[in-house]
Amino acid sequence: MNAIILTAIWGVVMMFGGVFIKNKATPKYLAIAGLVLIFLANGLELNTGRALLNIDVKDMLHTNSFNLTFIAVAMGCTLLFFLLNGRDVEKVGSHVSEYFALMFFVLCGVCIAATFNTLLMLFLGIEIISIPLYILTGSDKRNLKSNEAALKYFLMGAFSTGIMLMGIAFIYGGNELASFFIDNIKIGEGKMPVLLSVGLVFLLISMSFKVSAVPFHFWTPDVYDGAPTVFTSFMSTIVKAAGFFAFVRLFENAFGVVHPQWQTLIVIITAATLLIGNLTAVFQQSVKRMLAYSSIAQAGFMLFAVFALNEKAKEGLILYSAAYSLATIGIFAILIKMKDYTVDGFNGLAKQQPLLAITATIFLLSLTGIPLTAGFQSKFYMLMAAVQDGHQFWLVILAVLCAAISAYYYFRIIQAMYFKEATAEAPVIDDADISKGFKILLVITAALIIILGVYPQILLDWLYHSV
Amino acid sequence: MSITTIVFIILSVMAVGAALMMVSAKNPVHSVLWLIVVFFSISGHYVLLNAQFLAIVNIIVYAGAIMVLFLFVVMLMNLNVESEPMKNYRLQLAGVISGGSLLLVLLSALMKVQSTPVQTNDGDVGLIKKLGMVLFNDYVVPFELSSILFLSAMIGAVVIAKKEK
Amino acid sequence: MLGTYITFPELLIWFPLVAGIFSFLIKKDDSVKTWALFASIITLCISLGSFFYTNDINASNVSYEWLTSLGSSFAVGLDGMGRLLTFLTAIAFPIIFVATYNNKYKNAKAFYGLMLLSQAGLMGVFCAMDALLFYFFWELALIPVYFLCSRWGGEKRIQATFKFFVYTFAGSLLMLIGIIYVYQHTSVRIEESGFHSFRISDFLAVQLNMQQQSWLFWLFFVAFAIKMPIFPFHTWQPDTYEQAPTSTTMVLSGIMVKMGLFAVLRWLLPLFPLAVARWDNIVIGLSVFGMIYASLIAIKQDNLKRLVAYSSIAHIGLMCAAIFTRSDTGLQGVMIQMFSHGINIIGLWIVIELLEKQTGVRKISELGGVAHKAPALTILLLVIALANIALPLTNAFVGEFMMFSSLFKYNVWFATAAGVSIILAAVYTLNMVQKVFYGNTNAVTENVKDINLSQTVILSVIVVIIFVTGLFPQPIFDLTKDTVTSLLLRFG
Amino acid sequence: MSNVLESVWVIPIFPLVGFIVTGLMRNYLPKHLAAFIACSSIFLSFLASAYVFYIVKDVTSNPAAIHYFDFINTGALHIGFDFKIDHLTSVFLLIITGVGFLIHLYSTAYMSEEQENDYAKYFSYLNLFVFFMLLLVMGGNYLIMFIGWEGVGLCSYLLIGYWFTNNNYNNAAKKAFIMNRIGDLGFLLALFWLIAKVGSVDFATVNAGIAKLSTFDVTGITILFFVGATGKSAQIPLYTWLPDAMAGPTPVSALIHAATMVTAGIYMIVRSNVLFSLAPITMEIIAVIGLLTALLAATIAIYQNDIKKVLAYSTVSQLGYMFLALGVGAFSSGVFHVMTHAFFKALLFLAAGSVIHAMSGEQDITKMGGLRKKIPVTYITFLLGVLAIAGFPFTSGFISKDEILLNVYNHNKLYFYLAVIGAVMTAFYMFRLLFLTFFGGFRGTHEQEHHLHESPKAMTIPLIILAVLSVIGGLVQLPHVFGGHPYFSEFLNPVVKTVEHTDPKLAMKEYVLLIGTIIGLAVVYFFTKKNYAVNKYEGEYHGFKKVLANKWYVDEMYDAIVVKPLLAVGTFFKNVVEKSGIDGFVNGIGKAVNYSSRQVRLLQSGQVGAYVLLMVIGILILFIVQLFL
Amino acid sequence: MDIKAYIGLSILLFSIGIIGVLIRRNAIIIFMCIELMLNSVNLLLVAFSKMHALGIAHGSPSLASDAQVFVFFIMVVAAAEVSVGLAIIVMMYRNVHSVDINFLNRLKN
Repeated sequence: MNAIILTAIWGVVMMFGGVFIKNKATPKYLAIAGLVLIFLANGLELNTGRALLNIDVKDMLHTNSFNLTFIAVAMGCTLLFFLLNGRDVEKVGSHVSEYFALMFFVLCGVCIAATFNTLLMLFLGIEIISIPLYILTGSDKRNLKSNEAALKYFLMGAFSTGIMLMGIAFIYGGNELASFFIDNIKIGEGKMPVLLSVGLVFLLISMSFKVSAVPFHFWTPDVYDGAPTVFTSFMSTIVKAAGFFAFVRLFENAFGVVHPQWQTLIVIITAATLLIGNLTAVFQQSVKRMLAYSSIAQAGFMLFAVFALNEKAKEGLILYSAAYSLATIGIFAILIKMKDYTVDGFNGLAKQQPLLAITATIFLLSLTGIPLTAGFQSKFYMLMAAVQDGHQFWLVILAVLCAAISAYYYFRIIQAMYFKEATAEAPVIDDADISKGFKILLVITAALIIILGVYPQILLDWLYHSV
Repeated sequence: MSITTIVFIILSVMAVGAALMMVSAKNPVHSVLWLIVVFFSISGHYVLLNAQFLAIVNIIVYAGAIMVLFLFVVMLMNLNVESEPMKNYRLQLAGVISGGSLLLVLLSALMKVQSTPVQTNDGDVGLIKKLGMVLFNDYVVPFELSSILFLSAMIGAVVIAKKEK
Repeated sequence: MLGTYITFPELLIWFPLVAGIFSFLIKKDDSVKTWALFASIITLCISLGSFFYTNDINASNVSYEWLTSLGSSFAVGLDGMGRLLTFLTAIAFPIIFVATYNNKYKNAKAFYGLMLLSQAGLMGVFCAMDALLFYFFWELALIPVYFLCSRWGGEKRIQATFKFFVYTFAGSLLMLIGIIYVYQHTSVRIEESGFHSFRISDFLAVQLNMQQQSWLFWLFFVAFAIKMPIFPFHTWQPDTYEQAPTSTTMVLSGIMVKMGLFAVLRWLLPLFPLAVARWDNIVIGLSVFGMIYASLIAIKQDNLKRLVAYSSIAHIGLMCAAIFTRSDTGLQGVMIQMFSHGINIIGLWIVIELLEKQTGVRKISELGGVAHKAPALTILLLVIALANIALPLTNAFVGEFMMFSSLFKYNVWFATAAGVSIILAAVYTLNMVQKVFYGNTNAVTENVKDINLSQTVILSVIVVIIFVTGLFPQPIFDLTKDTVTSLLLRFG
Repeated sequence: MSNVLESVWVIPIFPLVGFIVTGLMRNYLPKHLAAFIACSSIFLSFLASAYVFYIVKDVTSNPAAIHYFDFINTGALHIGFDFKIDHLTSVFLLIITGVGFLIHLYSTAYMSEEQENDYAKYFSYLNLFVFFMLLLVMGGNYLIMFIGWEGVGLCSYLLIGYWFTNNNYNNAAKKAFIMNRIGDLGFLLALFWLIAKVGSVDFATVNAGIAKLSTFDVTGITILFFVGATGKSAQIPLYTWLPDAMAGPTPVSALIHAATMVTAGIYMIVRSNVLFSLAPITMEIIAVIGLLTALLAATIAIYQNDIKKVLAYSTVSQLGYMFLALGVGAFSSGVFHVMTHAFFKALLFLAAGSVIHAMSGEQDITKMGGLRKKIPVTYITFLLGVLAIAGFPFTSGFISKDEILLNVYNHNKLYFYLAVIGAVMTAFYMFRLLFLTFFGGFRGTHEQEHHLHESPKAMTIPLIILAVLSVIGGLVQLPHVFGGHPYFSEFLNPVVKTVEHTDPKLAMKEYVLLIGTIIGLAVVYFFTKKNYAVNKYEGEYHGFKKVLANKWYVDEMYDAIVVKPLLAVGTFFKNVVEKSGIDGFVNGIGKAVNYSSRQVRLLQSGQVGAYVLLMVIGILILFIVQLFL
Repeated sequence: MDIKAYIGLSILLFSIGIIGVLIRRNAIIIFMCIELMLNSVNLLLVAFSKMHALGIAHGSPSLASDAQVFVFFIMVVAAAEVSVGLAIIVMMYRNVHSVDINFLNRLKN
């Protein structure tokens, strides 16, 4: 609750900041300060269960250690993102304050999506996430790619909203308890009533759309590619993780009982996501676009959480969110500084900026899932969850084979950085752009990844912390 | 056949027909107008279902505000010509076929639903007073939160519309 | 007593790790070189110490809380087999460092740092007593090698190494699934937090039926087969050996391939006895075919490095086959042969490296008459090459003799077919010796110089090891006796 | 006594020390010192062997093996590093160290033109060879024997390829080693079989546990052992390496390829005589193979022009006789022939070496002739050697061969007649060799003629000693008929049971043989003298002679049947299976991923309409799956 | 009235909306089709609300009202979405002078 209120408030603060603050650099600090505040407030709630304001939410939002931990992860990652990329936000356009305001609103939506307890809140949360994102995507107004991405995102996003609503309508219609509360849906033991079944599929589709699962992923590469890189970093990580969190939350609470009845759908989607995501990423020349596909591929792994829906899956989801977000934010932070976004643009980075190269390597190794990185632990938890589930063993094998394919495109960057010489005379990166603070932050990010890889318990223990 | 059924059929035919016209009209302005017709007929359905509040809101918000906005944009862009290029034939066909099969699939599944009566011309669930009570008792939080939506829409409009310095 | 506060397996893992990380901080190329050599010698001393202070009853098993909620722990230990292979690892690195002491590597600190890290990973693999920990080290040993090969290798290093990496990575992920599956079937230890366990003892207690075992067997086996490598999973190997910097190739062929064999012995065999008994003929068939296949290719090979690579495939094939005979003789043979093969092939690589350094050529047909210019080198190589083809009184003979013996007992025809490779091994080895060292010198080999003192010393050390283990293999048998016995107990 | 026998390890240690010293110090040792070390080490071994012989002579039982340390001692397999010194061993010890010493001595002069370090290297190899040969005959179990067995193969390889600049020599060395390895595989398999069935490779344990073996086992094991023997002792089908092995220095041919190593096969079979006696099928095979080899090699020897090749084929042929003897069960006769053969064949080789030395390295007998005046010592000793091998009455060759023939006669008459034909051929090619080399006119170049000289003392003294031995060496087994006593077979009695000849017609047969031999030799003498003691000799042959001169084209046949197909398979594996097949498949996966990546990304057409269409299709599929499946 | 009739009508309108999205190239029209989809949902929700009003929610009408409140929220969101959406379309139009989605093909593969 604390996070929701504070993000909303801070969004408004930032909005007004846009009016009063003329200095371009100031909003960043304001935003960071706010986020620290939010992070602490959320930490307070997670630790002691104390809410700043006592609001009767009529049980429409539900907080527990699980989603508070997730919010903490999301806020932490966003904080890191702000710290790393604050200056890059300034470069997108003149409405710096507004961008931050929008991001705060997105965060508010993230919190709602993490804590929702009724379909209405889910819907609102998703929309509060989506609408600012449409705008952020198109914020580089004179860039045609940004325009195009925004329009594509918007059209398809609205389309998926329609599908989601249709699903909600059917769920409501089929629910003999006539309720939108996700824990208040009467399903029964046997085969689902057809209305619920149809509603479930619609919801599944719309959630798949949000987490860019194949075949509802088509917006992802184009939008991630077209959007200003900082915002790509933001939406491909925290927002996406929130989508997954909502996905799992919805399907666990609402349809967990009839899990076997829709598991096949998840299997199809997961398999397709793993395959298409990894395969398509292989051929990409632009690192940014490759990371877009990689986010699809990683989504394939995260879908295991929905596939298994057990304790390990939930732990894995938190871990995955953190691991994936950290690594992707890190790699995007470096990518933004690059002059050339193609893989060849990374040639010889290790020589010029060894530290950047090392951290980038850690990020990429984590994304590949090499042991002792957070990426491994998260993948490991997902695989455990899937194996524990016991069904569809082949899917697990497909997943690891795809993980092997993923090594191909992640390692291409490592190869470029370390084993290839820069082609042009000009440096691949502007040294002046790389401040000491930036480097320190990258090291911190990398260290977090390693720490989570060595000792994921520090994060996961919060899940069982009684609020 | 009761009068309700007849009204239902008339409204339904109207809605579907207008929707089809909206989709197929070559001139965007015509599309907008047809959509307004759809909205009106849906409002008619609301009335039939005794959802008075929604019937009014639908007219005001949708047919009124939103569609005017659409019309405005269409006019602004000077798109009121009949020569809007259509997609190539094959894509159109594919779209119709897949959309149609989706319809068939859903219909064939959903028509197995047990027949349940719907309360028409009666009941107080859709009355303004009733809804007001519910909205401001139970739904305060979402109501407040939806303000964020509007705020962001507002900022969005600013960010996007305002000229870069 | 050393080993009270920190045990030998821990020392063996942590020391190279810390030393490797420390290497990255050293500025001067020469000092990092010295440091690496120094560190590796210390590791060797630790390993030697482990022989005195640990035995099978007190195998220095230690276990720390780690991923408790996963039921995993930092459990390491040194049984006989572990001591043997950690010793191999420990002795290989100083040899490698000395042999390549004159090489100048760009960015030497990274090179030596990564080498030491890979040593730490290898040590971990050989010490791990926890499946998850084992998997960690299994991958960790790979990563430094990947960088070493891709950074300091030959022309086509990037593709070749990458193929190697993806191949092994895919294999190990399959194993990971298998590990998880077994883990799910371990009994829950209620007294300890109620989780499943990755501990090897708990893994061994798992009861699986035939079908489960079969699946798991292949999941594990593919991972190990790729690492060893066994026909038909071997194609990464010649490319990688050819492209990798020679010192890394030594690590790869000398120790890393042993990881596969070791893993079969440590995990595959005891975990899935039913499946092993069911599929042994296929595995042995593949191994034996691979032996002949690789030997025949080696005969037609004109590239020195590839020749050695194929010869290695043939030798590993025999070891793998012998493992699956599941007999005392065969397993003991494998144990000693793992050690011997590691020593011999490192010796071979040292010679090849020396040759290539001087001539810039690795084509057999372009060399010749080296014996005129470098008689000492020739003699030392001859000894190593002959050890490689298992001439009696060299170290490989005992192992091969025992492995063939067990294979014969398992199946006469497999043994006979595999025996053909003994002949073929002689053919390609002698071919190589003849074409490279004998005959007249040519333009390429005209300026070859004989080896210098340090190289002579290091090759002599190898030769001494060859003869000593060839003549007195019994200490090694005594070392691994208990490991073998307990392995065989799994098969009743 | 036992204490003395336990110290027999000194016998192989001497040459080993010699090897190590000369080998490591080869760059520093002056020639004479290297030679001294090498020769003295062998001589010391010889003295020790003589002492051992002296002790063993009085032992009547079969002495137990001496255990030094555990070589392999595991749960199922116990093999010690054991020596076993018995009568058989002591005979071989004497042959090896005795003849070995003479040849070492001879080599000091023969190899004197070598560079210093090569010279030392040569002697270190020779010493190493003696070491392994001693190990072979002293081994207390089959594994130790095998160590020596392979070790002598290695030394043979090293010494054949001693002049490593010459590629043909290297090929010969390699061929020798590989052919030997083929045999070794047989040996190994036999060992594995023994281990599998008896659980041991100990001579004593095997002999004691023979009851555990079925007839099939015994036959199989013995055949495999025999395969090993065909490799080492150059029998059909693995004999072709031996003639090529003449590429090595001549003393090497004398020592390794005539006197000692090639007889290892005989030693091994005699050592396993208990096993072989139980395998009549194997024995028959051995006899037939031995006979065939004897005949085949003899036919080939007739038209060889290389002095050493003739001797090499003669060796193969004589080895055939030895196997024939073993095959018919006359083990001690076989061993006896080993001994006499060691004398006269070493002599012949060394004498041939002397000839070659005199001829400045020329080996082609068509380019020789009339040498008897120039190098008389060599001539006389060579002549004695020829007489011995041809079986001139009461020379050592006569006695040992007669004994074999008699045994064969008792076993199978056909074999006997064929063996006699072989003996005649032996006489024929030896006399041909003699006449072409020493009689007629000189056919070489003027330079060579100018250069002709008798060899130094170090070479002639061994020749003389061996010549004496060749002539009188057989007397230890002179038949009763001629007033002798079979001391030799009596000596071997504890190891091998001598076949008792209670044949009443024995004396008659002996005389017939004696007379036949004299007549045959006379005929052959005159015939060959007429044809080969000539001034001009055409070295070209036509028709059937050409086939013989070309060794029945056996090498070419092996090349076509075995080598070429194997290489073709190798090429096929390398270029097709490996490249296109397996690696192609592996890379194919990579390519397939790449290709599908290129194709799949086309789905991402950039068109919103297409995206939505695909999404709708996806929705459709999911609905169908959920609602209707 | 039977709920089936409403379900059928809603699905029909929904599908027409989808088909419209599929076959049109004009971004505004596509957007309008999406609005049509939303409206079909609204209609369905209202119908379900009235269905439940007769059934489960007979005693406690606030349960049935939930759906109508939901419809209200949908309208709210739709309005916000329209403002943003049209802003994006206008922005696009300003740059490329077209609202034809077929020209949106700079981002592909």
